[in-house]
Amino acid sequence: MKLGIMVSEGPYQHQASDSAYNFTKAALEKGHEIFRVFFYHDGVNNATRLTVPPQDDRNVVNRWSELSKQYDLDLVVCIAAAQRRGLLDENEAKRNGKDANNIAEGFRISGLGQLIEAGIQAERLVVFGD
Amino acid sequence: MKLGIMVSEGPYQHQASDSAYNFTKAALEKGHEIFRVFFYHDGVNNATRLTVPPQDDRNVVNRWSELSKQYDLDLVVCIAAAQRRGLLDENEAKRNGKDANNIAEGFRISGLGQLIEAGIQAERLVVFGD
Amino acid sequence: MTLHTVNKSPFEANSLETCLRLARSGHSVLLFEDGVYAASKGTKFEAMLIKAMQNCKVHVLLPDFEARGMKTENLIAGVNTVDYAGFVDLVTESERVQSWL
Amino acid sequence: MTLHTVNKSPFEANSLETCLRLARSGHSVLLFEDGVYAASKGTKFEAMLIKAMQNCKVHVLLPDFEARGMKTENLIAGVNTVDYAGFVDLVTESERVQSWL
Amino acid sequence: MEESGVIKKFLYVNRRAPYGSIYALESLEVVLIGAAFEQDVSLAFIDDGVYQLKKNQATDGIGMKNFSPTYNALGDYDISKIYVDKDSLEERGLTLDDLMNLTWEDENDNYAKKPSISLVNSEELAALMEQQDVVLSF
Amino acid sequence: MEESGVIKKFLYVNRRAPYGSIYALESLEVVLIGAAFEQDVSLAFIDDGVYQLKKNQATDGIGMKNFSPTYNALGDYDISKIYVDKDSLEERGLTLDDLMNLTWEDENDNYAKKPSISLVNSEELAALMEQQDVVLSF
Repeated sequence: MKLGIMVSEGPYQHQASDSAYNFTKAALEKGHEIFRVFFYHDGVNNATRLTVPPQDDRNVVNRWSELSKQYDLDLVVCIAAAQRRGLLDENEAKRNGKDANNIAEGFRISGLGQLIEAGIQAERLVVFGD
Repeated sequence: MKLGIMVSEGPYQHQASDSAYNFTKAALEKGHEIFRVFFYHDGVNNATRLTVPPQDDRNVVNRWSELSKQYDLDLVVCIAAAQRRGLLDENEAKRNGKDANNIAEGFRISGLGQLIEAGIQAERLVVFGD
Repeated sequence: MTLHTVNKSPFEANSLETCLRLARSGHSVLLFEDGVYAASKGTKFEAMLIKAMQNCKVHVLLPDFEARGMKTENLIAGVNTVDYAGFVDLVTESERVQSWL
Repeated sequence: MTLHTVNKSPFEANSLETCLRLARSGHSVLLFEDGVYAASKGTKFEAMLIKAMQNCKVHVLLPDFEARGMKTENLIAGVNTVDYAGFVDLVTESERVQSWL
Repeated sequence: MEESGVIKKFLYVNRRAPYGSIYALESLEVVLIGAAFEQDVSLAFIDDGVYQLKKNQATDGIGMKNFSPTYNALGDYDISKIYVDKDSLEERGLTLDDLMNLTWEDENDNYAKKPSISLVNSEELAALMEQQDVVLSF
Repeated sequence: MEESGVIKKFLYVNRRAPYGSIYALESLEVVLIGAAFEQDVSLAFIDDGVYQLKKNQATDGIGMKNFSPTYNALGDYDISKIYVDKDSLEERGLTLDDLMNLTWEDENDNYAKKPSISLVNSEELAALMEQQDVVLSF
């Protein structure tokens, strides 16, 4: 079945991103298709490549990047939410006159329409948040 | 009177940072001393210079930077919380092999001891969070 | 059939209460994250959950329950346990998922 | 004297309830952010707040109350209003501040 | 406008107060963007979510943008199905008169202005939810 | 160890369950760092905070680090005043036996192991809070 996922909280502060990851991985391993994972609200903070979690803890960001690579997963970060919170890719940094960007591999920045499209295209949409 | 402030949530998602800012500004305008503002948990996200909030909204990060400049305010970001969440200064980026940093003007990264010190040195400590 | 997911402790937030008010007979409720506490025996919400189970099927995400120091013997009788794969099955078997954040 | 601050709606979270259970006679309670809803007339928590006011002084941060569409006429009688400067005064006049997050 | 060929029933569920957190505002942003997709959209306001529709919001004192006027624009986006949970409203000591007067223009009735908000009881709300294809929670 | 000359009474108030959010873990990190400052430290566990001390936490299934063993180390940091709200514990159907057996060694009593956890009622907890100089809430 074709599933869509929305993640509304950032890494570490709340379990939402962990739950979404564990759910997504289980769905993929069962052979389901994940149409898209959409990161909204503080969820956009899952997409920063600048995290340095403690050695003995999970790396939330890398886990998403690796899952994306393994399954060709579409990880979309909401542009409006990302701008508010300081999550930029190279283009966005340039466009907004910022001297750095921080997006991690496997994530792309796009509009809210991508969430609606996920709602339309996926057979089920699951929201993970606080 | 000498006050200490702790901010536990990031910009925009919760009102905590707004409340802390309005409180801190009011205290300074009344002539009180702010010993330190300590950013912990997701509060570290207040210190990113990469935010691009909508034109018609407040700029949470810049407001803190400007208040810091105006009143020589000590804005301290917890290093452990910052590493988990991807908030780095130039030194931290180098030390951790990261190719970018994102800290805003007026903030500095330091240890949790700075929070305890604020508790000891300040006559009142006020926590703003979710 | 709707799958309702609840991730908040019933002690901390009103999500479970509203969920149970608006869930219809035959629906499923999955308790996960801090929501799993509602599935444990002896809490002040036990009666509320048992009453809800007359109409709804209640599931608990066992990994979250165990993380919080509880075992299947601490579960209210009749609560079904699932792992993440079982969570996925609940989603695909339902017509829609409603998250009570 | 302790200043207790509550920033959560009493409908959503249990912070106010626990705060009032543990606040002592003569303490102050400041409602701000979503906590201000507890200060408005006619809610199901009105009686709880009125009872608390027999022992504690209750304040509301007016800017937060007004942001949420309410005016002083919507306040439960006896609730004091403060602005941010008044919030600062409450802090400096108290011996300690306890935030009920 | 985007063409997709599919029309699904979308329900946006709002259960948080405004300003204390950003969910109300960012939910509204999704609704407005989503309107271009011409889906069958409903909004539900439950628990503290009903406070989002409160009249007379005035945010000057907190330095945040008052986004409540945007709810008035929903009618222009053909979003006319706004359901408010009656129980939640009553627990809060509020009535329909305390909420903004949201309307839409019925093009099949000479563009008459009609109220967008319907008060619903638990049973009606539960029935409404069960008709949805997609439920987005904020 | 840092020298400051001042000894203040610090109370750490924990009201959240572990794992669902990071507050429990990051609160513990402050307590451990703070121990070096030789202040007069107490910990209070109220509401869902009592769940932080639950025995038998096993996090393999959720892929998160089980940090509950760290509470056992508190005694080694001379943190021996751990107050658990009795009402909160009872509402959750728990007793002292469900919590980890946290101890400290009393150097004035031949290093005898003594329990760190005290069950307190509302009145005792309120009195304790009123003795504090600094209250940190998580």
